[in-house]
Amino acid sequence: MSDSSTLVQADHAHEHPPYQRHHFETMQQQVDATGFAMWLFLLTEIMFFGGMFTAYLIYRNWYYPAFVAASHQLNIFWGSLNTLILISSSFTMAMGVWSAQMRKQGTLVLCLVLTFILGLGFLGIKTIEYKEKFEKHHVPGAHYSLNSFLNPDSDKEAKDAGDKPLPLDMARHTEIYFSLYFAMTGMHALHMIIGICLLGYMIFRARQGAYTTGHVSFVEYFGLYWHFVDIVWIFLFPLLYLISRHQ
Amino acid sequence: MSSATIVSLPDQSTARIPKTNFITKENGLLSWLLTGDHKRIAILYLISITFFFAIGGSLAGLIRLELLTPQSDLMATDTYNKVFTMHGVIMIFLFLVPSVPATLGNFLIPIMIGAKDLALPKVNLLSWYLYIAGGTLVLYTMMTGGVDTGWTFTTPLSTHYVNTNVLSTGLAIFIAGFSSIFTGLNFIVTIHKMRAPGMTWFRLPLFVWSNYAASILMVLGTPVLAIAIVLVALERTVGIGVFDPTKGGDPLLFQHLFWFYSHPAVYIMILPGMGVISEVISTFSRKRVFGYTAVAFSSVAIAVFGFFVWEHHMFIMGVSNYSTLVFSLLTMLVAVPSAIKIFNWSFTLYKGSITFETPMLYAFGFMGLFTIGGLTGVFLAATGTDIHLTETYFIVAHFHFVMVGGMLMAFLSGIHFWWPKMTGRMYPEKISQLAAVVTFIGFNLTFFPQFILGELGMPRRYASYPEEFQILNVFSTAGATVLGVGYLLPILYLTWSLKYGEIAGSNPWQATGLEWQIQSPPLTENFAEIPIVDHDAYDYEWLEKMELAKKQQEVSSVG
Amino acid sequence: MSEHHESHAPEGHDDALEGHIVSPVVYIIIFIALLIGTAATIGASYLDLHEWNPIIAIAIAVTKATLVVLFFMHVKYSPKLTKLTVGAGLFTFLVLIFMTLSDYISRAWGRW
Amino acid sequence: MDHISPVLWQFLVKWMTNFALFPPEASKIAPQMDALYFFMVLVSLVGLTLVGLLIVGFSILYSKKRHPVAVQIEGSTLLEATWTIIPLGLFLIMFVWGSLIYFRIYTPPANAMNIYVVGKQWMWKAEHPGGQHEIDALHVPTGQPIQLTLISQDVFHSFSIPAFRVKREAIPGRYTSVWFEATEPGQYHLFCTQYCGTDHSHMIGTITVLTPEDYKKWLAESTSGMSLAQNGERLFASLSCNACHNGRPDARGPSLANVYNSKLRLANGQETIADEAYLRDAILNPSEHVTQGYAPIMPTYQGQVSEDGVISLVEYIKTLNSNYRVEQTLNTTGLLPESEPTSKSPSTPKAAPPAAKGTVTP
Ligand code: HEA
Ligand code: HEA
Ligand code: HEC
Ligand code: CUA
Ligand SMILES: [Cu+2]
Repeated sequence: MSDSSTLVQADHAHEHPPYQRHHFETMQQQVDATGFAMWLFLLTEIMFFGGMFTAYLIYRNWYYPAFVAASHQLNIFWGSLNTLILISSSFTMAMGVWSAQMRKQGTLVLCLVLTFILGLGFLGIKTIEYKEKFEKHHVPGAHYSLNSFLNPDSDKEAKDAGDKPLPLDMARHTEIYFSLYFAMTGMHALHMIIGICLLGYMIFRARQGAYTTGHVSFVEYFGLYWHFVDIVWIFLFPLLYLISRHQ
Repeated sequence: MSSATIVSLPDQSTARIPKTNFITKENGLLSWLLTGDHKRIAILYLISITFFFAIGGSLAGLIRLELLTPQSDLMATDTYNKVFTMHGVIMIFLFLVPSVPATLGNFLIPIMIGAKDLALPKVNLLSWYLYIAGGTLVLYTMMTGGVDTGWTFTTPLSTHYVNTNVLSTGLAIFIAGFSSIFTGLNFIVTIHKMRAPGMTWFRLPLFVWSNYAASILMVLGTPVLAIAIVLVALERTVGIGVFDPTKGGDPLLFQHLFWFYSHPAVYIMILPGMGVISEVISTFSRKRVFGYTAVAFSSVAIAVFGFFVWEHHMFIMGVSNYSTLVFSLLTMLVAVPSAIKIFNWSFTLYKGSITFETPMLYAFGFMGLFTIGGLTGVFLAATGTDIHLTETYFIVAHFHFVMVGGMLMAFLSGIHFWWPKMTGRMYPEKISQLAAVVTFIGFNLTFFPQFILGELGMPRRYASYPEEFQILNVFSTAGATVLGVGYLLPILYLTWSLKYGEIAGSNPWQATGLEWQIQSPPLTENFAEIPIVDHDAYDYEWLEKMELAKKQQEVSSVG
Repeated sequence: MSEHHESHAPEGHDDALEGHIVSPVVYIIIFIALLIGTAATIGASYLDLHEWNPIIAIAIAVTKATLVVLFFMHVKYSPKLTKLTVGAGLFTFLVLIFMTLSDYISRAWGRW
Repeated sequence: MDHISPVLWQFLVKWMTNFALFPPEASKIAPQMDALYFFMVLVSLVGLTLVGLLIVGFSILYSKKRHPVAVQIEGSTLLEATWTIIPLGLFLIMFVWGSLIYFRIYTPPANAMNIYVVGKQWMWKAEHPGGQHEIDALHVPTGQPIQLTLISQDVFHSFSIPAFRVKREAIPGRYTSVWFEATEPGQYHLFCTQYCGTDHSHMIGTITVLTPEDYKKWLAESTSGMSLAQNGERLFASLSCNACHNGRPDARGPSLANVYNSKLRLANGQETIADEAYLRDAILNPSEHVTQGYAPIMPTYQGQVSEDGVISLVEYIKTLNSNYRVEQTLNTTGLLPESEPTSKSPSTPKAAPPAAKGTVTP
């Protein structure tokens, strides 16, 4: 009757590597499972940002002139530089995963450090940009100022972009633009900060050789996260900075 | 050799609870608080959600007391508003959403698919801690004055026109939301990756299927609620204007985002319960579930279509008339898989060999009450009748029928059904049957009159109401009292049975699931050796063969 | 752009554990493609293409994102399940956006 | 019996005398709505009975006592198809029927008399075209389609009249509308059904349905002297709207004569009907939809006119339509005892034809 028994002995003789958790039958299973879990987590991230993208789409259609004028307040140079930085960091991260897979500890550490520095650079530039908004009272809330949009001539960015004054009611809607700007880039920056903290930890562990013995999952999953954050920015950049530069 | 029961217990004079099991494995509070064992986490969840159910239920009691008389005499209107808000928030986010998945699902899914644990035990524990953090924040909110926006947090009311603790409640829901995301994520990974050899998708018990479907909703829906809450919080603290009509924002956008989660959430709340019903009906009629594939796929269909219908909560709120056509139609479509399930369960009884133990009674209660609740949902899904019925007690009745009459019944059914597995002891049968009947009667007395109230036009969320509605409200309050007793009873006798219940043995119901083939309570690692599955779910013939072959040899003692 | 299998990793079992190893050459090519894409978006936004402006911007962004997903995130070399997962996420994301828009777009209907 | 329990006794008496399953049917749409409702109740009862019979019947027939050994059955495609298709069909009927009623309720007929309703925490203010104001009350005549144009000053409210089977949310920042035609004189409940804060349950009132004669009498008694349009005219001058909108050829703004319900082409190429909602928006957010051929110079009046003021202005602009004034006179003072052809045919649950003049609120 052994063929119909539930509890047939499974072959269970092989050795477990130290990083295999007890409830997994094989290392393969563990890697498959955790990798899949990481992807599912990224799904929740997509939906999390999805809510804000929906809002953005609606208001951009409603208040197009306000969105154009407000986007002219963003600095293309900083924005492009940041895009460059983030893409590079994605590249170094990908190389990091590769080095871990190839068990090259030195390269791995180097790649992680580069990613770390690029991430910090991104945040630094973001801070500069935020500071500028703060000084010009473009942070939504009680101190929000419409000056740049009502009198573009008094404002360097607006003047350079050749903006015409917006009527008061349209100018008011620039606040919605900046709300979305801060909400979206803020959430993005938050993800960067979390990522950088994790990177710090990983550099520490990588130097101890933790990821170059064949168990690359952590680096790989972190890479997925980092690339995801990069993708979000790939969309944020044209949507927020480049709404319409020709006007 | 027919008797009225299928229960077969070991000889009580010799039977013992197995010495080593997941409960006795380690001792001390810390061993529980730091556990990675899905079964222990399930128990932790069970205790915590019962606690919050008691709070939510007590608040329901207050609501019903206040509504005994037309005037708002027991409490001031704003107190009443806080009471029903907290009732809704606690019952939904802290009780019903985690009810079946986090307790029974947590306990059973790994065992049912032949795994030693969920794929991510630490994440599972993290879920529980997040849940507790969320719950603590809700308690904190209650202690510091509560919140009075209704559980739907409609903007701009919640952002600009109340000065109660919207932020702490929002944070609580945000955190509890992540708890639910992680549970769902864990289930999906586990079901995909941890199935025992031979456990193909179409051999999975339907309980696993329905939890799988619910998990999809948790993972994909909940983040949208999270971002909606973040935006509300920013609106309140900074005044960003995204939902503020005076700044050009659209308050309806909030509702789109909120219901994008909260409609799928109602299916998060019902699907796992449907899974319980499949197991129970099959076991107590000794039959394979009629049309297994249809029932399995209908769960997935509900989950997928559940994402397309959220606007039916906003039909009269100023959305485009034309888009209501789409959403109303899709709502009608999503109702069909539920009908399929009900009929498939009914026909599972056909030519079965039916017994009427407590889980089965609750399951019957579920089928009747959910049918009523679901069909009245269709009243609301038809845009024309929704105009009259929306925002009245008709809705209140609708959702209590599906949530309390449906899911809570299913939860109780499941708790009774798997109680012997979880604790190793039987619950007392007679009194629990009584409790099931009391619950059923009390439930109908409480909520049926509310349909009539709603049709008569009594608005929901009213602390006071016109005289002529009093009589039906009195019925409802009387019913709630009966219902309260019906819920108190299980809490009492189940606790009692922990010590004095009969020893259950590994398979008191002669059920086919893998969980019944191991000892009760199970070992920490569930299976001494991972089973190899060679039969479909609900294969009673296989079970008979097994029994014959093994005669008195307990499967669990193999390990 | 050859799929370059390094033979350094141990054979069989463990090979799969470390995932598919993509050659740095591929990474560099993708990196350059991304840079070109970025330049293209910036450039395009200075041209007056009327309603095509946003469409082009989005199209480029989608292309860049696809490259990242396929190569940096290894989806091209991943099992079906991963592809399905990505697809499911994208699908729900689109449901959220377009079903919501279905309300906004048709609000003005009947008022022409 | 009294002495056993007076409370219980009282209660029973009350129950027997007040027992009702449905609110009164006091509008034209009510019987139509109820027809659908009864249909649904019927289907539900049939469905429920079916499920009940199956459960009870099988429980009796196949209880373990009677039927000790179960017969394993896989399923039956035919049966399953049946119980997929029949409910689907029934649900689709409900969908179509329900949508017809929905569109009927939210598509006011051309000849409807417009009453403005402003909701705020926690009261309803109704403004009749003749300038009569009411708080938490609404007087309407029978036999005349009434369109309510609703707006809220703060949060969502919902204007619900169960006896008419109509309900519409009043939302901040945008007009919504609903219409009904009362049939039975009497007093009915008015509820705010959307939860709106502390005194939500006190935001209630009375709808008084009068015969046309009584309504005329009531209008005369409660007149405040100035109609909405007159008030609007005054505002139009005092806000110096006429600096630009004066109809002169060199005027900076378009002439507003006949603008109501006309088709406007906007600068962004879209076309729109200038209904009440549009007029309101044109005053508060002029630069969101600039009329073709004009510069976006009109200042916003947001914060400068109250919601009532906007209503008056809108009503005034409406009277600038040459034929509108005539109609309005007919509607309010003439009060035709016979209803117009559009609102006849009470039993066909069909959406009214797309009203040329009415508002389809988005
Ligand atoms: C567990 C929770 C749960 C479940 C499962 C459902 C299930 C359904 N709900 Fe419900 N609903 C809620 C919880 C739930 N709902 C809550 C909490 C609210 C209020 C939120 C708030 O505002 O606070 C709500 C509100 C709500 C509304 C909004 C009302 C309004 O605000 O105006 C609508 C409208 O369409 C609706 C519809 C439906 C439908 C069509 C189903 C369907 O899925 C039901 C399908 C089931 C059946 C149809 C029964 C089985 C059928 C048969 C046995 C066939 C019978 C035979 C024949 C027809 C021949 N629900
Ligand atoms: C899972 C969800 C759930 C559950 C189980 C319940 C259970 C109950 N609900 Fe609830 N209800 C909601 C979800 C739920 N409700 C929601 C979402 C709302 C909308 C909120 C809003 O509008 O924002 C609502 C609103 C709501 C209203 C409408 C309020 C209003 O609109 O003004 C009413 C009125 O009767 C009501 C009554 C009840 C009753 C009598 C029960 C009974 O079933 C409860 C019975 C239970 C008990 C009586 C407790 C049992 C006793 C114990 C566990 C013993 C322990 C107790 C102590 C030691 C003190 N509920
Ligand atoms: C500075 C000049 C100016 C003033 C003052 C002004 N308007 Fe206008 N108005 C315009 C112009 C120009 C347009 C057309 C462009 C547009 O739609 O914005 C317009 C459009 C409108 C429209 C839309 C009709 C259409 O054909 O597009 C309405 C309604 C309107 N105005 C009402 C008012 C009211 C009411 C006031 C006073 C409270 C007022 N306006 C004050 C200049 C003015
Ligand atoms: Cu106004 Cu409720
Ligand atoms: Cu719903």
